[in-house]
Amino acid sequence: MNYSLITLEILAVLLGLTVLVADLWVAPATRKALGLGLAAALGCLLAFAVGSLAPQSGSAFTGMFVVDDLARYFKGFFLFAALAVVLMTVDFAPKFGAGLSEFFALTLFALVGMLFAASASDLVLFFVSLELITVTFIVLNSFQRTRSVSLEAGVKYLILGGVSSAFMVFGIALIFGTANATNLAVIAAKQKELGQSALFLVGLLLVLVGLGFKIAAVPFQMWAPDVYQGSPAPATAFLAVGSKAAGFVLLIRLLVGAVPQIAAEWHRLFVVMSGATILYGSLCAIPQRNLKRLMGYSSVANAGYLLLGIVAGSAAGSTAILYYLAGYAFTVLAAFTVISAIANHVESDDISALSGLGQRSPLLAAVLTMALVSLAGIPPLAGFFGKVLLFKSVLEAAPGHPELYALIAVAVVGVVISLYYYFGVIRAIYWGGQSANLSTIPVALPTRVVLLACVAGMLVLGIFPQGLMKIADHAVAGLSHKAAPSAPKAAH
Amino acid sequence: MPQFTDLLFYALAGLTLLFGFLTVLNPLSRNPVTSAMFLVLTIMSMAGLFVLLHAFFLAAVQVLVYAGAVMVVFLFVIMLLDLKEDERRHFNKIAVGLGGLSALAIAGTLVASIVKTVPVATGAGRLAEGETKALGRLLFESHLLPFEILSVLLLVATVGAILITKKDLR
Amino acid sequence: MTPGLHHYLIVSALLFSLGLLGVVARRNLFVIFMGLELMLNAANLALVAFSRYHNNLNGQVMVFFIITVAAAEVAVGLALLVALYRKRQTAHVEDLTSLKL
Amino acid sequence: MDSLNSVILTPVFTAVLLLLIPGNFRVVLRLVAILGSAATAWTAVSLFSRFEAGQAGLQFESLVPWVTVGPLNLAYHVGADGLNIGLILVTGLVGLAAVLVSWNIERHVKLFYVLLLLMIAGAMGAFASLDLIFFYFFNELALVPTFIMIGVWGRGEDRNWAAFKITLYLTLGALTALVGLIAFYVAAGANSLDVTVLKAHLATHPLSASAQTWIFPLVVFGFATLVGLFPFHSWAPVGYAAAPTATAMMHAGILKKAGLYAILRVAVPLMPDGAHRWLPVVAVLAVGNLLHCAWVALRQKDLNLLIGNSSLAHMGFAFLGIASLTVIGVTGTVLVMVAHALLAGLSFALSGYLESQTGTLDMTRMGGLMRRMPFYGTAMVMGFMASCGLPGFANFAGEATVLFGSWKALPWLVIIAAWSGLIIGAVAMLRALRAVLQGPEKPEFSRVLDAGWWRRLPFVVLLSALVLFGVAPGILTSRIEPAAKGVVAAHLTPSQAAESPAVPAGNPASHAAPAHSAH
Amino acid sequence: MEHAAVAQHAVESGSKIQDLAWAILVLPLVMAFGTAVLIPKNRTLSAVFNISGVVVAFLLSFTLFCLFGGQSADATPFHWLSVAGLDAQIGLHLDALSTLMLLVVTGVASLVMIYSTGYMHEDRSYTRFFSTLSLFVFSMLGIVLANNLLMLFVFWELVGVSSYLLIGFWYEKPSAGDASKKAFLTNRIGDFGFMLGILAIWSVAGTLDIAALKAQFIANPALLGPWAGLAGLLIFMGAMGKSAQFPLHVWLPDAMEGPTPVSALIHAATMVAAGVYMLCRLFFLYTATPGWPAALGFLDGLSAATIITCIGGFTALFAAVIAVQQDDIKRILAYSTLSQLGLMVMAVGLGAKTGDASASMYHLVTHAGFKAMLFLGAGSVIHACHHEQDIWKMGGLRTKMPKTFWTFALGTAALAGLPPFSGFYSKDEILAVALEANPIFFGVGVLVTVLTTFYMSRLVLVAFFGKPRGEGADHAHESPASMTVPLLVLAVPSAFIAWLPLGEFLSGHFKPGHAAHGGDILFGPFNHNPIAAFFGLGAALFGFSLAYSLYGKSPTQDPLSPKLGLLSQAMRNRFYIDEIYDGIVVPIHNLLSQVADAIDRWLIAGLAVRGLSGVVEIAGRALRLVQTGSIQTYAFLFTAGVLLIVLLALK
Repeated sequence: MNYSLITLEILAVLLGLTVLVADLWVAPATRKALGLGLAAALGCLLAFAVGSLAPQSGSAFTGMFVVDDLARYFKGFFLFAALAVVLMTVDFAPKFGAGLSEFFALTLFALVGMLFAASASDLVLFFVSLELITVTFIVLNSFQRTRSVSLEAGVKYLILGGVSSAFMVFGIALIFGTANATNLAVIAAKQKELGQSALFLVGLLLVLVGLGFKIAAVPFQMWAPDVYQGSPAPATAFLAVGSKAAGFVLLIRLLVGAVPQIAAEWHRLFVVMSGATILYGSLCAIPQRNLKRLMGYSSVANAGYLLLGIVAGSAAGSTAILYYLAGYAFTVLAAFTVISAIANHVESDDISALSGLGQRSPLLAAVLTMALVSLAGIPPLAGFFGKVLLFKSVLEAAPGHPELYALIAVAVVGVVISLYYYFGVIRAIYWGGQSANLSTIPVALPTRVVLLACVAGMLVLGIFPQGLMKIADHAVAGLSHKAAPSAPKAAH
Repeated sequence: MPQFTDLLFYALAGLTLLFGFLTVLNPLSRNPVTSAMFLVLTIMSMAGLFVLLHAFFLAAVQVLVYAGAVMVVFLFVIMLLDLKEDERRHFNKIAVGLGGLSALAIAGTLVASIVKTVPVATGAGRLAEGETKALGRLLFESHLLPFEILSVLLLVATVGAILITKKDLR
Repeated sequence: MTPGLHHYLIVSALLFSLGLLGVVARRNLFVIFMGLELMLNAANLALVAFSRYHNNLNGQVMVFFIITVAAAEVAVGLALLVALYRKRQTAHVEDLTSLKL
Repeated sequence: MDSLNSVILTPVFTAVLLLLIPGNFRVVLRLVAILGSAATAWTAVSLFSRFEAGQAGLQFESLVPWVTVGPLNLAYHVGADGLNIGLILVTGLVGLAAVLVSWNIERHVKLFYVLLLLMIAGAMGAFASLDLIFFYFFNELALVPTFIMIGVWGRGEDRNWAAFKITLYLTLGALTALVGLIAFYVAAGANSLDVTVLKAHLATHPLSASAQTWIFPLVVFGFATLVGLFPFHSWAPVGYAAAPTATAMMHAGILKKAGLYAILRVAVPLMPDGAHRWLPVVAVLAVGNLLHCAWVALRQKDLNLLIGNSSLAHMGFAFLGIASLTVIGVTGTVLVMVAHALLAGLSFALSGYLESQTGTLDMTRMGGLMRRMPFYGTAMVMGFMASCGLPGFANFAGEATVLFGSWKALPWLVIIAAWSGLIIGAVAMLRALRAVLQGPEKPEFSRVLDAGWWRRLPFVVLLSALVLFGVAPGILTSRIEPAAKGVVAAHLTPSQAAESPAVPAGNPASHAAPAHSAH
Repeated sequence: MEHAAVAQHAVESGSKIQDLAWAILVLPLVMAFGTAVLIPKNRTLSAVFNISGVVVAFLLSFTLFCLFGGQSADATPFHWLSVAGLDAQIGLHLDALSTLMLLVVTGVASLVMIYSTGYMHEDRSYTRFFSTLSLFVFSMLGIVLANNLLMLFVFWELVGVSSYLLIGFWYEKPSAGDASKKAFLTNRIGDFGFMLGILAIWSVAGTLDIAALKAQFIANPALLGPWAGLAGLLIFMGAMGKSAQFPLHVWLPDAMEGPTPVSALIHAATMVAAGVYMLCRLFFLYTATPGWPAALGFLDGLSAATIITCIGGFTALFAAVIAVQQDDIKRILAYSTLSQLGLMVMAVGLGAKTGDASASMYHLVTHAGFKAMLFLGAGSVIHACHHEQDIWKMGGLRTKMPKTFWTFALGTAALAGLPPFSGFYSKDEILAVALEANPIFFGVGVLVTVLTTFYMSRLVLVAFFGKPRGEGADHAHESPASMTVPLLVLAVPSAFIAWLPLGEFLSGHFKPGHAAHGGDILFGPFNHNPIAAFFGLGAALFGFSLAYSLYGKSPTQDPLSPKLGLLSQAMRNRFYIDEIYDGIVVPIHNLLSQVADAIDRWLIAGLAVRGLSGVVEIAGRALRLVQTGSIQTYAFLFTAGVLLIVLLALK
């Protein structure tokens, strides 16, 4: 067995442990430096993950853990997200008081969960890595334990996350019982006969419930706005980017990689889910005044757009998901970096707190504006091309499926509605209301770095999509190879 | 002709469900301590079912870890917090109704699909014996990776529990 | 009737539903939490039964993992509930609605 | 020849340059912006003059592959032909004028010019692009600037609502069109959104009539919303009334034309069956523009609302010309587009100056301003006369050409259009002139100043262009005509096709056409 | 590029003498533009500039007139716009009509401009006046010289706008502003028809070139088929607007709000004659075989020419009746102009039968002279009386301003149609044509002549005779030379132009090779059509005697008004036509625009847009009520969601 495949994960765990241990010797005043060091280390990991030294493709642990282009894509993705979150946290540190290094460590452990999820090719690993993510996020969400909203967010995530885990576990049990295996490759090989088994299908659906919870798709979206609102900004950012992406990588592995035929039969389900998610997120966000909660609803709506790629059920759809997620990551990280940078100066998450931001910090104002514009899917930013790819993948699948045209119409309506609330925020930034306080908001260097990286990412993905498109295309191409029922080796 | 083990199954299954029901919706007591006690009983009777299924090691784990450790912590915390106020609150009838409804529906769905898929008389074929040794091999060979990840999870839980309950900041 | 996989699964499904009932019907967070435990246990039961009747011990390994995860979750969850109780003097879902709409 | 790139990039670079200048160096910012837009305008003029008239086909082409992943093949492909060279020219001119009239912007000077230059770049890019994804890309570039500009520098109580309304409407239209374009991409199967590639591909693999029938309306009504086709027009007047002068100039003048341009570039030539099926509907809706919007204009007390509504009425001519599906009609449409770009720019520049002097645009409160502002008054009379289709200004040439082109196909609409243009438009414009310029001088406007030499520049630029193209529209038509023939090539009957030298008889497109239209 | 092509074309064909026409056309434009841009403040220079421009144009016109006389020639054209089958040139056509008209326009314009140096002396917008006037001359010359329909339309419109600018010259007067607006819009209604007519003709004939069209018509009189009648009428609508034919006549009386020289040049001599000129130019349309589309089948048997005749005759009579009870000196002249234009239009219509519209054109020329003189005279009077225009506040001006009086009297005589003054001869031609064609219209002509003489005599008797009735008239004195000289100069042609063989010259244009009446010009009418001549003369004398009997004793009030009673009231109120417009046409348009605005405001922007956005917002507000914040609710919804997707997936 090739243990070198999990080098990255081992390094990440070690890094987390190092941070935990280092905390003992690092004086409270220099913990920020710890964060910077950690960021540097994560940067090295990222370079390692996307560089040529990265583990070659292959599988380990009896086919449970695979490294392929898809996994590498998402590992890079998660590492970047973690890096940005760590840097953002450095600026957010005063809010956490003493627990800063623990926050870093937990972020890293959540990252570890995500890294494993990216490679998970077995339902056991699915479960374990998702639980690692879930439990870590329970802690991260309630990290500001002096604020009762943070605790409330933690409790909500705990209970609802628990319910979803329970459903998922039961689903895994049913799948195990019917397929007599948990390995996706094996399941893929048997999918034709398994498709006849109602129990298997129920089990699969229950697993989807668990993943639907992770990505905050209707009807499992309820937690998202509350938790986004209550959690500390960096945790929310990581939740929005990392956790959602983890959900999607598993969804792709399961639906596109393992059971594409069954997924195709459930076409109607995904159409309804996607449409409902888009509409729910968009509509509920309209009257929203709390910025983080708004981002929560926006995250729901974006889950709906991402589901379009699942609806398409094609390689193009998966490519689109990958591309969209990358753009989404830059965008959401940028937005939350701004939110957390502002949170240090304005004790409010309300949109009105943004008034006068145009004067107080042109940089933050510009970045937040760009992020919102990108979320709204307007060129030249990342969100635009991502949406184009998603729409294209659905329209390619559309002939013969009239409901897909309706779905596209819903998506268009959703984009227009979303424009309304995103631009409502832009309005608050530039001309809404009178701000009593016009003092400048200083932006620390690490935050600047994150902001610039995110802006660069948004622009590059919007203007030069070629590079990432190719990578995403490759990543997905590998997947469809694996889906072919020739691959499975004995799982037990 | 019913064998003893069959009767045992029905008894244990009935107890499990009864205790389970009393855990979540004890009509006589709304006290969480009572619930916790019934949960312990549920777990115990489930351990009995495990034994019937020849999963001896898991039965032991179930009793030791679940009933022993986990539930003790539960009780400890509940008593520590002294949740008297909660007893005064009645069941929310709507919630109970909706809960019952959804539980019934889920049960119906699951049972229906089980009935549809799994034949009542499980045919012959080799039944697994829950040999601890084999289990251990599986755990440390093919499932080493999840096992190790769980260690990270436990670390997270430890750190998290400490962090969250810590009263003041350093 | 000789109990087989069928029966174990039905028990498991019913137990799962009972846990769900607890989650939906009860308002005390501790009891809700216990309901969650019941749901996980139901899955365990199903896994063990499958494991036995399909002669596949992997299911039992999974049960082992689930128990561990449940323990971890309980640790964190109870800690959270303690912190919450300290802050708000309540363990009741009705008092946890400051984040809404 | 890569000057088409430079008209797109010059404003972008200028915007970047502005970002590097500290925000309180206002004069420097203004001068840099003016120089940048002047350079753009100059390049546009030089392109226009170097454009070889009478030639079919593209000039100044340049192509950079953009995305080539799998079958997907998108490229940055720009080029000029008769359809867009005039629009590129007026974008340069109106852009320059818009920068010039913004001299009195006081707040957030830097942001303003950056956004304005982005709008110019977006419009240039949209017109120059031959790959539809880039067309869309550039077209949408102006959306956010529009929103922010209306919000921050706009006027009136309603500007909030107006900003949202214009943004949402435009997005809805653009997205509908985008969906149509993507559907077109999928249905065409050329794996490209490059108009030239699509055209060649469709010549051999024609799109099924049923696909055209549902894709065409998506594209056309989507883009028509950007133009303000009745009944999707109600964003325009309120949006322009609330917008700062430069934004209204760029939007009403230039960006609105992008929708028409796309219809001419994509929908009509590439989906002839769809055009046959749907253009009559467009023509009927154009009546809404011609009559309804013109009537609405009559009722307006606010000068900007008047201009906005009458500019919508003018768009009716453009739609009429397209719906006629004749070479003359399409040429007329392009002429109208060019002329109206100048006119709308001029009109909003005029109203903007007026408001800067009087502090109001309520016409009932004004009067007798001719005496205090002879130059301004003359410019206003000229502009408004151009708006009522006075010969000597480019608008007449365009509108008359449209009428000639559409007469045989749509006589009733021509009658309505003539009535709208000659009568209703004139009533509205003359009422405005009467209210603003004529009548006794009012004491409250005794401090009003006529435009100084510097301020006259934008008016002079736009008016001279209007007059030039009005006196010698041949400059434009000789450039437009070959391209217009290309647009309607699929609609010409064989005898007509034989008449037009731009489409050689052996061209497969002209042979395929009757087979299409037989459906 | 285009210019290069033109230049090359010119080189190829070599410059021709008729290209001088370009100079005539462009000169006033250059002057107008130059004045406005270069010397907007220099009064003297601007006057010199513009006057010299027009005078030079006049001289050049004269040269061309002499050179080309009756033949036709074309100046080098350039392509204005050429797309597919649409080829619109800007080209100049010279023939008897246009060269004669060139003379009239530039001649009258020169004199009016010179006159204006005096009349407008105190005006602060002196230079603007001259440049606008030059602009007008340019536009008018464009109409005269146009060789194709579209160019005709172009200059048609430009004339409209120059007239707008000149009527509204004193824009500070609300009435001037309103009048200018009205004039422009009324003209626009005519132009609307004109444009459609052009389209109809073009779509059938495929060309816009007038000469080519004429050739086609000659070859095939039924060229337009069923469109003939409609096209003719639509084109005539343009003439109705410019030449103020009923019911589009309403603008002309109001146009008197402009400075009097403007009234003289534009609203008496040139612009209003453009309609008649155009009808003459496109005369071949009306001699073509009539035809109507099926929808207008009830008109079968009528020709466009008949309808034109009726409208012209009615206008002539109607305006003459109104003129009888007007008190404003300029309005009397305005209605008189209307009436005379009606006669000319009627003459065109009648001429269609014989294929000769020379009578109309002839009257146009003579009328241009004497009516301009009358207006200038009126201007002189108004100037002298400190801008008093009510004739009942004048009186006794005969002695105070003799030059003005005599020229005015001369003009009146010409207008009334007294021999040997020009009006007599041209009107006689019309009467002769009418007699030949249709006795009813002969009666109309005679009646109009009676009325014309009557109201003109009334005007002269009241304003120039008796004693001054107002302050202005009391202090009146003769106008400066700059004003009287043009009057005197104009007096010559208006009195004696008919002594030139103009009639024959014009018939030659319409009927080449047609033998003229020949012989003695002075007594010609009595020779070749004595009935018409005697009726005309008799009518004039009758009218005069009628007027003298009423106004000879210099009354202080109009003795006719009480006698006519309500009729007088109606006449003074111009038969309430304006009121009808104001009461019907304007409200209808206002109503339509109100409805449209309401639809826009309430239905589209309100119900559709606001409504939709409201619904969406309410939906959002309602939907988010789901987010109660209670974990219990969420758990229940979660479970419901699970059931839902199971149902959806497994049916």
